[in-house]
Amino acid sequence: MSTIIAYFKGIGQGLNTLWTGMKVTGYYFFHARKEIITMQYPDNRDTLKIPERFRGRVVMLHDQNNEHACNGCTMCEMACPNGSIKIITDKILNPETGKAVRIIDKHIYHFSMCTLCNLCVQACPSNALAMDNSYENSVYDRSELTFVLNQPGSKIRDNVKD
Amino acid sequence: MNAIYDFSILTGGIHERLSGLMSPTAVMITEMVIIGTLLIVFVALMGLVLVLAERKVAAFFQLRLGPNRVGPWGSLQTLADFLKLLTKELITTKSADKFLYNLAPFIVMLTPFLALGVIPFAPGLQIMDMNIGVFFITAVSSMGVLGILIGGWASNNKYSLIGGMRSAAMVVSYELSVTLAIMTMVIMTESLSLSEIIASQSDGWWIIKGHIPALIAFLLYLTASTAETNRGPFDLAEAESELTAGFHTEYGGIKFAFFFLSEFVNMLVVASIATILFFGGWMPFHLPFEWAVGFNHIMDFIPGIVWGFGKVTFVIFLMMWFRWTFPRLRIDQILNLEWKYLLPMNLVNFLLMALIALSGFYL
Amino acid sequence: MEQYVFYILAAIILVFSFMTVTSRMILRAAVYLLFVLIATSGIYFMLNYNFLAAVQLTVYAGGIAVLIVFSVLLTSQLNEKMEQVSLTKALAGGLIAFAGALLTILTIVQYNFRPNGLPELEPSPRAIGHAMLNYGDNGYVLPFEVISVLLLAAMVGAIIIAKRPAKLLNEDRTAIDTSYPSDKNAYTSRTKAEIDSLLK
Amino acid sequence: MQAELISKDGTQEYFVNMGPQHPSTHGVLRLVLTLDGEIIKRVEPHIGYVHRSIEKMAEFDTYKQIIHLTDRMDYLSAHMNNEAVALLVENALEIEVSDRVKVIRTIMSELTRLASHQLWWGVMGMDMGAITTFLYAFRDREMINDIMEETTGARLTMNYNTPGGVMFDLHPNFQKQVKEFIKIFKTKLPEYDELLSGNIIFTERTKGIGKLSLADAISFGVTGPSGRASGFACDVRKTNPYSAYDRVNFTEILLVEGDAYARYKARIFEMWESISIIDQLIDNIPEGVIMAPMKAIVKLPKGEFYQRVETARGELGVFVVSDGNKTPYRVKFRSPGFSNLSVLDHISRGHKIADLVAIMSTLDLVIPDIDR
Amino acid sequence: MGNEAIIMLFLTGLVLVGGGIGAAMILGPKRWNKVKEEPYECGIETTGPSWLQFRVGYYLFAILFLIFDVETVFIVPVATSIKELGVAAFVEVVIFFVILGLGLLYAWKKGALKWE
Amino acid sequence: MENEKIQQFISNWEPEASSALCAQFLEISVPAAKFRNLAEKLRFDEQMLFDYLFNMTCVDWNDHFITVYHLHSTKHNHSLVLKAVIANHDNPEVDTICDIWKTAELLEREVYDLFGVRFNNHPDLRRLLLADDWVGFPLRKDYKDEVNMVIR
Repeated sequence: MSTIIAYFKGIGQGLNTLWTGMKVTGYYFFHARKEIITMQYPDNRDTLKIPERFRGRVVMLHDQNNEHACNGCTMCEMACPNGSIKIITDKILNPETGKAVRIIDKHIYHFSMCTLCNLCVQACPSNALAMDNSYENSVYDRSELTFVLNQPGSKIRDNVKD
Repeated sequence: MNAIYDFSILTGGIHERLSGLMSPTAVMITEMVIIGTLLIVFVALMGLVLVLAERKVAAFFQLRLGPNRVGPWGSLQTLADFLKLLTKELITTKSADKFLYNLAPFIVMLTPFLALGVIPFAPGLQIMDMNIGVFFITAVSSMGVLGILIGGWASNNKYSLIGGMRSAAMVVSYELSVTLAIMTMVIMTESLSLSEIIASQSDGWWIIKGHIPALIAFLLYLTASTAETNRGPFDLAEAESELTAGFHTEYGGIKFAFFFLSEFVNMLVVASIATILFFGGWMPFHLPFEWAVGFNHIMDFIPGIVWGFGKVTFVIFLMMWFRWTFPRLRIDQILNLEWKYLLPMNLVNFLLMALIALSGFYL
Repeated sequence: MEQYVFYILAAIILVFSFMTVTSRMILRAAVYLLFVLIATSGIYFMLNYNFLAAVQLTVYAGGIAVLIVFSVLLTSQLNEKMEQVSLTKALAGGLIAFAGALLTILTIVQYNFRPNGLPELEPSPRAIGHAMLNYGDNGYVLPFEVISVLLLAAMVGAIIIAKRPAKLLNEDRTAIDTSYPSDKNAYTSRTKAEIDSLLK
Repeated sequence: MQAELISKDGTQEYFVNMGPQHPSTHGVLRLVLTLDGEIIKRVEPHIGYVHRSIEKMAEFDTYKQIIHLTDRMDYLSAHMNNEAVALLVENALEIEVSDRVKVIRTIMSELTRLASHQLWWGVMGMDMGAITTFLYAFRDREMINDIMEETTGARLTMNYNTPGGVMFDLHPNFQKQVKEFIKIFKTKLPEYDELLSGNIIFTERTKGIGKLSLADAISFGVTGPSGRASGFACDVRKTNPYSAYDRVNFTEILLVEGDAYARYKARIFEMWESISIIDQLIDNIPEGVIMAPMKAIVKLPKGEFYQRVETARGELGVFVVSDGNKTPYRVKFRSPGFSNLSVLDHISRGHKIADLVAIMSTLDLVIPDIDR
Repeated sequence: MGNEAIIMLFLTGLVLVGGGIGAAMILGPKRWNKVKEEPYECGIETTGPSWLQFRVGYYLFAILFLIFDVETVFIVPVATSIKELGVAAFVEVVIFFVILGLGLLYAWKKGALKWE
Repeated sequence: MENEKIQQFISNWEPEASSALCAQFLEISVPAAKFRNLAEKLRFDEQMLFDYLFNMTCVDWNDHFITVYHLHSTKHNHSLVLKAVIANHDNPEVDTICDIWKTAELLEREVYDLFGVRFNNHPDLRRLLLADDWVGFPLRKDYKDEVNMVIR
């Protein structure tokens, strides 16, 4: 007898647990409009909020005079664990002091190798580098992922120390 | 019932018009062509609608929007999917049994077609009114499993074979419960003909008139038919987390589409039977009481086709709700559920129903 | 119209019967047999014996065919084709089949079919049910009950034959340590002290 | 060969590849199953499909640079992996980090653990056939990811810890957001139980499946919630407290059953514990510097160092052999997934294919963690 | 329509599937590739043949199904007429069910319903 | 048990073992030939019961290998580091312990895969992480791979 009672009790309890689960999904079904969790991605670009700290990719900060703060010390190049930064420097003669000064020719950044670890930004002594908030980085060719960070015609800001 | 909603006037008119034009055999063949074309259109349309409905319902259960890019509210999404599947290359693996491999989609698609033939969706909207209606459907649908079994076997793929075996064992087992649950209701209707079953509910649906045993029979039928259509928590034939895609792993393109479509048409069939047996098919909601004449009359003004499809939609929604809530059962649990729970309960419920029918203890 | 349908069905039955016995791939033979069974039910449908046709579909096409496919999986030569039947065997088989067919045809031709004068029964399931549960004249209640005994016997027999003594699979499962007690319904978090005390 | 395939009762054994491209191996894990019918006779894991030789790479990197590699091992507990290396360097150099850093690290770790367990729960449900759980889990996980993104600048591979502290200070919104998340999640977590834990189909499928005894758990080195479900008191947060774990109250989840359901339950319980830990810490984050003074080039003294942390999957150990240079001589990551995987064959023998899926989900394997 | 509709339904089904496959053959591309012909096994070549003798735990269930299938065939006419025939028929059906129920109980107790 | 006592025990069992008390753990070094014997004792002796092998790895010291075993006892709650010194750098061999600690089976395969240290009596010593046809043992210090390895 007790087995028979247990049999029916099992059925009852089982149905109850199933109904409990169905209540949860049922609730969300009828409240789906309010609680939609997915985003309509390409449509919501305007309203999409990216946190300001989001690490999109490395950029070199330029001011309105097209001047940056990189003096080519290669600290970032050394800090990078993947070898995604390569700095080509040049030496020019400072007309005022007559000393040879190192300036950067090209700050090459291989985005395809970058793991966005932020170590280069931290290593930079003159805060020339920063992470921007871009997130749409897909391109058709890998070579398009190699950037030259210093803008053409830009030059080093005056107050940057060596 | 309002006569204006009866489709037999329309079909009878067409029949008379045609009879005036040609010989009886020619009339029959013409009608066959017309009905066949309409049926294909209907199945295709239902497939498109049901697939979209499944995806939308699933999306709302999961707090998503579902398809919403192709057409308004994604209404053309399934059409786009179908066109994509149609234009895909047909691949047969080199070690497959080509004949059986290609035969399986035919078998799988034929069974819901034969079953659809006897279902009245609205007054007069029925292809043939067979005197053994429900039993014909159960008989035909018992063949559907062979399509899965043969398809799983012929692919010569281990996942397919295991999936096919599982599915076959499950479907044949649950067929018993489906048939018995139907027969439980047949005690009350005293007929197997679907139109007569509907007619017997003109004063109230059986789920109300037959109270407790009818309710139990409904639950049993719903469970067993969900299993028989390989859906919901019983979808282990195609259990994707174990067998990648189960019996249709090797099927691609349009052949896969037919497996997919047959699942949905089967769902329509079992939902229609549930509707007819328990909710009176296209019969409006009537109360079996003297004082409810006015109410019954008002209900009559809603067309039968609306009632029919409305109730079918409800049953299909229930099945979708199951599918998107429950985890999947294991094969031995499925067989346990059938042989240790559903079947004995069905047998007892059958006797209970017979007792109630004899004692006149129904409304 | 009906005649043509009959000829088509008969042709299907003949062709697929032949293919069933000549096919050398065992599962294909089973599938051909399935076609034969379905076509047979088609003949019943043609005769308006709807119930019988549905029974044919349910039991044979739905039940027996699945059972055959399952049994096929238990045979060992799934992969290969069956061996070619030797000519003498084929000849002997053909001869016996021919003799049997001859005998049947002769009997049918010679038999004098007469109407039995009984009222025609409506082949509806309800009439069948009436006859089946009837214990008066033309009642079949005894066969109906005996059938249940027959089915019971079949079931018991099948179980005894097919059910091997429950083989424990534990030989495969490396010994599961049962040294610590397990309360299957508890599943509550315990402290380390409790676990230590359980282990003692 | 054919003769060997035939088992005792005459039927033949079946070899089935599960993976590398399989929905329930959660990555590129390949399991070769030997089947008898549907019963599993042997499971042989083939790993290494995402092996990147992180240990070799680490031999050429400075200690600061190693940290970003650990993000990519067990990417679901990236923060804890980072913390392990950071703690190792700090302990080796005997640097005392500020209380603020300790508390931040603890909160972040618990948030990461919650996120990891949420993802596991969703995937577990999906493996068992209840696809809806996946979306519900991601709904909750998204909140944590947003919090992480705001403070650390990344959602998954955060690289937030450095030797001596953390990279950024907390975002001003952090406390408010976390409190809001905790408030919401406390109402959502019971739903997990209603939807899956209590469901009769789920319990039937997991109870008594894949039983792992305590002795085996220790011998196989199964740690984390999987080990604690067998009664193995291996919570590093209790045995070797680090960061701020010695100042919060929480229970080490210990169950005795050791089956798949116990492993499931252990994680659900652990989510409650994580919530409680965050609750205790979030209101009183002490003020302080986020970076202890460090030399520009970190050099470890000569010797061997081992640092363990409790990740979402179990004990992560970092073993460093230093020869005094700025790069380590040898680095070994004792990944929890590796040991947890080794037990798979042992506990799934004699079960069915469907059970293997349940066992694998409850072991919560992350393949890059195993392959490294 | 009468039973000849079955032919129509049958042919309709054939036309739909055959037409679909035929259309796909015309519309679909044909780019032969050796790898396409391989059976899918998670991206690895299959080890051993798939058509092996397979330990079917379902075999006994198929036999049991057949027996109960025959039973349901008998139930069908009974169900349609039991309401009319009254108590005597009910008793007969109960006897029929009890005997079969005994069979199910036997199978249950013998462990035939336990899948192994 | 205190580290000194463990040291005592071990020196009684295995005189060749050298021990050093380091900052974190007690470190025991033993020649590869004597290693298996000591490991068994450490695992099964009632006073020791080192049942939890929480880490196992290998270090290539250019002229010899050292396999490192981190052991812990869940009962007595003490830990030690056991090291097997494999002097033969060309053909390193050491006895397996995968029957004592089951987790070692995969760990030893990993070490074999990456260092080429052979474990005697291991039931299934094959490559684990790398492809079966890989040439060389990548974690050795003298491993060269011009194509895949970029050394900065």
